[in-house]
Amino acid sequence: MTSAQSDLELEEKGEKAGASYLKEGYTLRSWLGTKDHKRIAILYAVSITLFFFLGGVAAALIRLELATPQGDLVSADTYNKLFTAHGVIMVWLFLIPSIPSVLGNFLMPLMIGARDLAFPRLNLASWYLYMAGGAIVLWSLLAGGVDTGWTFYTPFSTMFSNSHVVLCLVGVLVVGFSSILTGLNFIVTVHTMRAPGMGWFRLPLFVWANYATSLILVLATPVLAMTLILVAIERLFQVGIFDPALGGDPLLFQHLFWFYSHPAVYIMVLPAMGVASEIIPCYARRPVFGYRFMAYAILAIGVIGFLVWGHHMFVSGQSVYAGMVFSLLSFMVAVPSAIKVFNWTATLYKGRISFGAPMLYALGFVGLFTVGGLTGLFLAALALDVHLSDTYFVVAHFHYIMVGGSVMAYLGGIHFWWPKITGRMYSEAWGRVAALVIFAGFNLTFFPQYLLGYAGMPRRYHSYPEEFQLLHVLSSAGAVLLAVGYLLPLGYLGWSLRYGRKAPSNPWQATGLEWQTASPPPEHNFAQQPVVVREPYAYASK
Amino acid sequence: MSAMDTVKQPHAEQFTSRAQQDFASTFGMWVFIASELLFFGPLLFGYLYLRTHYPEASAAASRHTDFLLGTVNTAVLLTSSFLMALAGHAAKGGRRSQAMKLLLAVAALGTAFLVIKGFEYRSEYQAQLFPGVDFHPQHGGHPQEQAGMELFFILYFALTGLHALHLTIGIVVCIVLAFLLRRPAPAAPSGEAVEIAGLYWHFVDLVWIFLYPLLYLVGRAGG
Amino acid sequence: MSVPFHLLPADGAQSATRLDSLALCLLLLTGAVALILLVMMVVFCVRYRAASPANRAGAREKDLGLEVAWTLIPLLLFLGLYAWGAVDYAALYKPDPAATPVFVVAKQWMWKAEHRNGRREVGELHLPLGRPVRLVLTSQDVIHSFFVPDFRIKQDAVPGRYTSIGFTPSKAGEYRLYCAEFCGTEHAMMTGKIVVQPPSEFARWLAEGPRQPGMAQRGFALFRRYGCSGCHAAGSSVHAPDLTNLLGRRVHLQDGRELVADEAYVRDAILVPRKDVVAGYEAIMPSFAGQIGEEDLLAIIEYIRESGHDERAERP
Amino acid sequence: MERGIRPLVLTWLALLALLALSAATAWIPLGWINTATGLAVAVVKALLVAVVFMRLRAGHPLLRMTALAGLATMALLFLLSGADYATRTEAPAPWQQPSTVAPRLGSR
Ligand code: HEA
Ligand code: HEA
Ligand code: HEC
Ligand code: CUA
Ligand SMILES: [Cu+2]
Repeated sequence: MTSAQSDLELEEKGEKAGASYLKEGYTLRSWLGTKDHKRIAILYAVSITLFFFLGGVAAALIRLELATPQGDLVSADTYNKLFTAHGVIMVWLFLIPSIPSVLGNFLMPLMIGARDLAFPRLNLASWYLYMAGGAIVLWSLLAGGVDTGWTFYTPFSTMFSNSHVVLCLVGVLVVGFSSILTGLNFIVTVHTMRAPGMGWFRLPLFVWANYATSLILVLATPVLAMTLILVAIERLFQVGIFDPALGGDPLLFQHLFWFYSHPAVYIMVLPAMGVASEIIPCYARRPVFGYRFMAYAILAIGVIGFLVWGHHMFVSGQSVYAGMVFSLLSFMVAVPSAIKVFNWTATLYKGRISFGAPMLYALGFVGLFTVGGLTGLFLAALALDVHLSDTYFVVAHFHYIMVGGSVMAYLGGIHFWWPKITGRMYSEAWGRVAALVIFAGFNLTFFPQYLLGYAGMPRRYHSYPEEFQLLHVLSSAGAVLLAVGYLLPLGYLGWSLRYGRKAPSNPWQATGLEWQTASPPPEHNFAQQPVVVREPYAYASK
Repeated sequence: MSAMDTVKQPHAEQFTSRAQQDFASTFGMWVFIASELLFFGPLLFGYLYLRTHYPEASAAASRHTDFLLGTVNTAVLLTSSFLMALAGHAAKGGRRSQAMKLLLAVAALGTAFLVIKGFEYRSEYQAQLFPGVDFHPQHGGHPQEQAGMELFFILYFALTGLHALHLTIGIVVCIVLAFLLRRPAPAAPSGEAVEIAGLYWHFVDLVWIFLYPLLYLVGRAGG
Repeated sequence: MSVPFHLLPADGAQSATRLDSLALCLLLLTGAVALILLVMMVVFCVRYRAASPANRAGAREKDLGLEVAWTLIPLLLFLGLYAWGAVDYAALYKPDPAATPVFVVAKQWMWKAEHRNGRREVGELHLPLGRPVRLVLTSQDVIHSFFVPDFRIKQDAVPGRYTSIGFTPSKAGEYRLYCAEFCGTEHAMMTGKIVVQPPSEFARWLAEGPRQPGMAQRGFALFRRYGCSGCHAAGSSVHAPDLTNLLGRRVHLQDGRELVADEAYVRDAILVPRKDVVAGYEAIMPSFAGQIGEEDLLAIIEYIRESGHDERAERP
Repeated sequence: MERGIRPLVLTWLALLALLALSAATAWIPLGWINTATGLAVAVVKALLVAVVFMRLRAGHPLLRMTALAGLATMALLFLLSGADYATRTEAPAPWQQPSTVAPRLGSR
């Protein structure tokens, strides 16, 4: 059926299906007690935005301090607390829940044609856990902060730090349980609640990506949780298995921490890849190139991602042989990433490409992820990591992937599904301007950091030798531009909520099931159980 | 997983059938169990570290645990698991009052386990085996061996403590389920619910099955 | 005042040049890949923009051959890069028998170094030009990391154990030393200076300065003080092995293993004597764990080493 | 005895017998084999519980795969971290003197 025609039909069905989920209730209680996955997604969206800007303020202060070589703006202690707060908030309170908990929550049931997630109450519980954890982390920051870095390395964190480590750990732990429950919910939903006809190889790649992410959430997070508990025990009672003075081994902590935290970086990037895989075909009017390879690559990244954590420990005193194994595996995990990049590029070939804001974000994601990923190869090459480890090269590497990659993709996704989520159209012109400002600001902020790192600037430094100043100033200037770029969407998206044009059910002529119901969707998503008869991404470039 | 509406039972609105709901719940519990398993991962790996770095100290420390009570407790837990399996069987067969009694028996055995464990903890505390609080085992060797023994007891208390926490949750679940089973037919939990609670209980049992040789049996034969 | 600015660190060590070539090779390869991708994306975006009349016939949804190719080719390239990195990495950690050991102890927030003749320095490290050096590092409190960008080396100093890394300074001059592992409040201030001097100058520097007994000499005194000589001296009535020339010697252990005695082994022998019992002896040696300070331990090991190098060395 | 219950009872008896076996062998001095037998018996017991009590045999294959996924992930943790420990030449430095470890009271 042609899309225009189906649109009309569906519009009517949507009307019949009942009022939009936004109109289910207007009281605070109807929001805080909701079990509707779409409303819970909104709850997450609001809270993670809050945390993003909090983490951003810390980043702004970091960049401000680093504009001069002397440590003059804040004291060394404060600086250490700033980057710890920045890392902890950005990783656990913003990026890990960002795409899965907001877009994933909203879209997974819609995309597979289900009425909700398998366990709606659990879904709400995970939001509450998330908020509780976030509150505890904030409390630890308000009480005076934590100065261990987001990695909590022992024995510094257990025996030497004088800050509120335990409180912060507990917060992260609670957020971790929230992740586990979300992951569990997604896995069960994808396995048991697909609409008739929705075979595994008809799933949108976004669903695949969140599925693989959920596997990591469920299998890796508990290891972090227990490890953090052990750190807390060691700190509180002065007994434990990480401190050499007690007979333990600090590298044991590093193994356990990275056993979670490396897979966690794929928690942060896989969903972003999923978003890009939805947007690019839609704006290129082409089926995604090599769908099956893309799906397998997602799984491969998820699985191999479990095998490479030791690449964070090349100079830690880990065995040389273990280092070699981990390095080899790190190169292996880059292969499926390569497949993804090539296939996105190939999707553009012979397309009918238009450049809406979501597409600009998605293309930005592909480019910046590639740069970040390729520099990951520098770090994975053993001898080179000896030089680059713990320098700004690493900082640049992960910001390229996490900020240039994942945050770009998150914003792209927010724009792409904005009409579906809110029922309003955002301003396309502003959207494009913001995407370009963010892209420019981002590169200005973080590209100089590669140079800094290769020149030898260590990370987590509050003051630094003068010869690094020029590059640091460039980076700080970029951060200002970046901040402007991030504030823009807040403005025009907010504006559209009230003044935006009403959105049709399928403004982009996209093929996913989520576009076949009204915008915004009714309470249980579909007027009647959808039946899937088409392959995914059935775009024709006419 | 759809269109298997053999039994016309009510189901939650996000599902299309009762069978789908039951399968989703069972599967959900299994995913949870897989996750729980990894929760024990760091402790178990810490244990491997201990055994490889302090082989003698861990044997010496293990000899300080209470073999008899540990063995009795293992038997108690295995039996409780058996009763739990019976309860699931009964509930599936629709024999709700029988299932209820069995659940209460399971809870009772679980409580017995905790009480015995409590006695063990007490005597270990009195024997100065609690890490951090003036740890001072009798027949502890030289300082390094003592440190190894202390590590063993950290893991001992962490592992058994975590296990006890899980067991407590299990006991509460059993009691609640038993109460709910007294309600009339449609409102009462289904047989599947009892089976799912059983999965959790069996998992807690599984953990203990491994803790028993790792904590109680090391170095019994000599040293 | 002109602002000093270098884009690249200096090449202060032999391995630095090799490492730069690896970096350059990676840069060229990844740069080329990134560039090709960028060009393709731009070309596609322009050529197939919605308004363009370009021919779109024959677009494919998949192409197995192509996909296998772009899976396998990166895989092979990656294997090559991996091997290169791994070989150079192993070289940094392979013990070089000719290397001069330098002992470095890190603590919050300073670097202390001790040379074999007992000359100590804080916050600075003097090294001879062109001679292989092996750093033996440890820490007294938390993890630190010894980082000299101009040498392209970095190694964590971990409390409770020794780590080491080897390199050969190739250019005289002064270089910056950083602590690269976050270690607390003054992490950023835990810096120092490496001074590389021609060997003759270095020898002069070693000889002058605060005269302390040489490390081996001090070790000898300690060997007596801790009572080691009571058992290990030639004339002792206790049946204990002779330690002369022990380092580098092949040792047979009671449980059938056989190994070459290195510093790690000697440390073990002193701290955990029961771990490796020498064949033919009883395990009566007490553990000295917690009794011998870490600098003393290094001195004793130095003494044992020296006793082998120089038969004239004072024998207990 | 009802037919459905038979396997449950048998399993229970087998579990108790295995418990007796592992408790008894622990007292025979066999060196590392003690731990190995203890673990082997535990594995058999665990399999019994999982297969019979937890109905893995009758259950959907997906459930078995879930259990395996958990075990496999655990195995990865042990294998790769273990690879480090197995090949590391650890040179222990002297233990820190207790005085160098300042007593801390944990988080305020
Ligand atoms: C989303 C987050 C994310 C992602 C996806 C990645 C992906 C990768 N990372 Fe990164 N990394 C981090 C976040 C991330 N990383 C963070 C946060 C840290 C620091 C933690 C801390 O210490 O605080 C870190 C640190 C880090 C280190 C340790 C550095 C150190 O501290 O010493 C290493 C070392 O190997 C590494 C490697 C890699 C590799 C090989 C990949 C690969 O997965 C990348 C694969 C992708 C590509 C390679 C690009 C596409 C491929 C092609 C276009 C193929 C064509 C190329 C050729 C043929 C050459 N990362
Ligand atoms: C998702 C993760 C994420 C995100 C989004 C970011 C975003 C940013 N990060 Fe972050 N960063 C990390 C994850 C992330 N970071 C992690 C894990 C670390 C390691 C921590 C550790 O070492 O333990 C780190 C460390 C880190 C450092 C290194 C600190 C050090 O080692 O000493 C720096 C330095 O430049 C930095 C900068 C930035 C900047 C400029 C942004 C920008 O993108 C942020 C832009 C946003 C805003 C600026 C907020 C919006 C604007 C306002 C609120 C208005 C006010 C602003 C101004 C007046 C300028 N980050
Ligand atoms: C009570 C006697 C005794 C004392 C005191 C003693 N040792 Fe030993 N030492 C032994 C015996 C016996 C062995 C061989 C058995 C073994 O390896 O444990 C040994 C082995 C060693 C070895 C390994 C030798 C080899 O050939 O491989 C070293 C090194 C060593 N001792 C160093 C020391 C040092 C240093 C001290 C003092 C700090 C010391 N010992 C004090 C009795 C002693
Ligand atoms: Cu020492 Cu950082
Ligand atoms: Cu990693």
